[in-house]
Amino acid sequence: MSPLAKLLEAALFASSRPLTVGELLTLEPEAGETAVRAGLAEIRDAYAAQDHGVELVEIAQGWQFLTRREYAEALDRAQFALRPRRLSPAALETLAIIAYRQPVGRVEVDEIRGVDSGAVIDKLLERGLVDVVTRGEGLGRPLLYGTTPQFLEILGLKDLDELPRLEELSVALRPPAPTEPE
Amino acid sequence: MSPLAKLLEAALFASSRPLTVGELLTLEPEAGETAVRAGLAEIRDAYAAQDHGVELVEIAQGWQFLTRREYAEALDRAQFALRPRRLSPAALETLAIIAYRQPVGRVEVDEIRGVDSGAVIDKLLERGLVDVVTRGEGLGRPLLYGTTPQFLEILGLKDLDELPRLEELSVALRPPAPTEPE
Amino acid sequence: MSAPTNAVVQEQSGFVVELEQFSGPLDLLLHLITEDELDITDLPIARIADQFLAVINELRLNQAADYLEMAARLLRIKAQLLLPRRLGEDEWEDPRAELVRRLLEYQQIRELVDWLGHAAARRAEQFGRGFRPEPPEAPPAPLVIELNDLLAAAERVIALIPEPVLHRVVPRPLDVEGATARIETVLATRERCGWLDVVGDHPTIVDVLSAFIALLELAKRGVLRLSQEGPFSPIVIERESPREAA
Repeated sequence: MSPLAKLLEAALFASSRPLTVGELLTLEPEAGETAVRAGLAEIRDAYAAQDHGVELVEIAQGWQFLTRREYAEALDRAQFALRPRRLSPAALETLAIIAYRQPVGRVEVDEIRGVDSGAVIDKLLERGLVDVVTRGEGLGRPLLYGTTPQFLEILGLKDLDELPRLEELSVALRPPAPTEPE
Repeated sequence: MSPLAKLLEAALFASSRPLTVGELLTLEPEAGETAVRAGLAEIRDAYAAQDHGVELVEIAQGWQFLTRREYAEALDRAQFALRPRRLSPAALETLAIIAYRQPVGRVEVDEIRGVDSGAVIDKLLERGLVDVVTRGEGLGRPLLYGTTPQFLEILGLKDLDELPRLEELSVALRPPAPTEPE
Repeated sequence: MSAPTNAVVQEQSGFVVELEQFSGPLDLLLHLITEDELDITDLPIARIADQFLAVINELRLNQAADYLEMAARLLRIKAQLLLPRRLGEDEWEDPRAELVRRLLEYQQIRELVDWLGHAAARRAEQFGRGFRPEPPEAPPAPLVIELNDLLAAAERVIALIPEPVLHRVVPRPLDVEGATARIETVLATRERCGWLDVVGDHPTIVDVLSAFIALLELAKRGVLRLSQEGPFSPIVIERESPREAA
């Protein structure tokens, strides 16, 4: 592997979260973004070709080494690694709404779910899956929430564009804007 | 690499500590210790021969992947260069209130923001951006906060007078001059 | 996510609002609808309302405000549908419309939840690097604050401050009498009711205050009794002494 690729490999190996191209660039700023991208491709291909137990994956707007899927069960059984906690249905519901409506306020989430979502949102904040991104207009200027890179990370998504488009869903829904006032 | 070596590689990568041969054996008990040792040697040699940025090292009676020594410096440097931290909107709002209204108590900050600001103020204290400057009059002699020299330094300001005067600053953000009683 | 076998989750202080099957009243409704293969856009409200009430009684959800509110909504729609419609009334708006819209929207969310749950499960088949080297004694990451960001924050804060800075007395008296009459009307037909029943759908602050004072006054007079399950839980308004059948 090229010297730059080896340096990138070391950095990616040392990190327990995805690193963006921008972050990797700080390792050797004069290398330039193109070279970093080429280095990443070089590593990915080398690991694929040499048939390894880990692979380099593009995720959460960055890159990360992950173990290959086929070892999931064996690693799970051996418990050397920590499995992330599962999300409750309520948490997933709230995340789905925040992901699609961001930036969105708590009242809107409550309305769509039909239940109070304050406690769930607090938990998602605590886990770093959503964050306050701005404040809305109107009375009290409510806090508006959006998803974080960690959200992409736990779902294994490259970016938000990988979420299914609403038109692709089997439930057709008119865009939320032009409904009658409530 | 052999299937066993790939499984060992995945386990060593995902584990948060060095793994002993005995522990690795639990991944596939029927493989036998000799095969596990052979697998470990296979991984070590593969990483050495193909010229990687990481190496498999025998350490503390176990085995662990470590980045190569020659990258230590670059990685250390990147460690803090990786994520220049930014303040959350909530922290910025709180900081703005304290900057323009200092010395100011927590209750007052809460009132202006309409939410509990205790945790945010604690973080600002931790980061050295604000500090307790005095105690207020009245019940419980509340702690009053103000900004620190570090706050000025990060913003590149000589002193607080260099903070832009917002002509439209409304009464609540102006120094508590003789406003009319509510 | 896999089959709904999760243990009971206690989401709110004291209340078990999320049973293993349902994450809320909309979820329950949707469940009833799909179970009976009903057409969402042409809901048989009377039937659904009865089933909904039966289920929340059975699952003891009948103390959770969210479910109660939905039950009340269903009954109201049922009642509205029973009202005679005048002929030639083109502008008639189906009272079910809003509920149907919400159900469709919620159904869409459930579909996304399935997708997200599946994606999370797939991601969980892969493990990231477990070893985290102790960060060397490096200085903490540099903090970046742009003056513009600070000013933008200041502006947001300014906008938070309520409009009229000077206190002005608004010559709008509370309508305690009106509120009292309203409460009495509600309690004439029902043994107990909730806060929302006495303030109406879109109460102004004056409505809320009026109703509140009226409630306290009526409670003092011994006409009704107020109770609350716990802090911040819905206020229950009950007739003090059950009258002879009216």
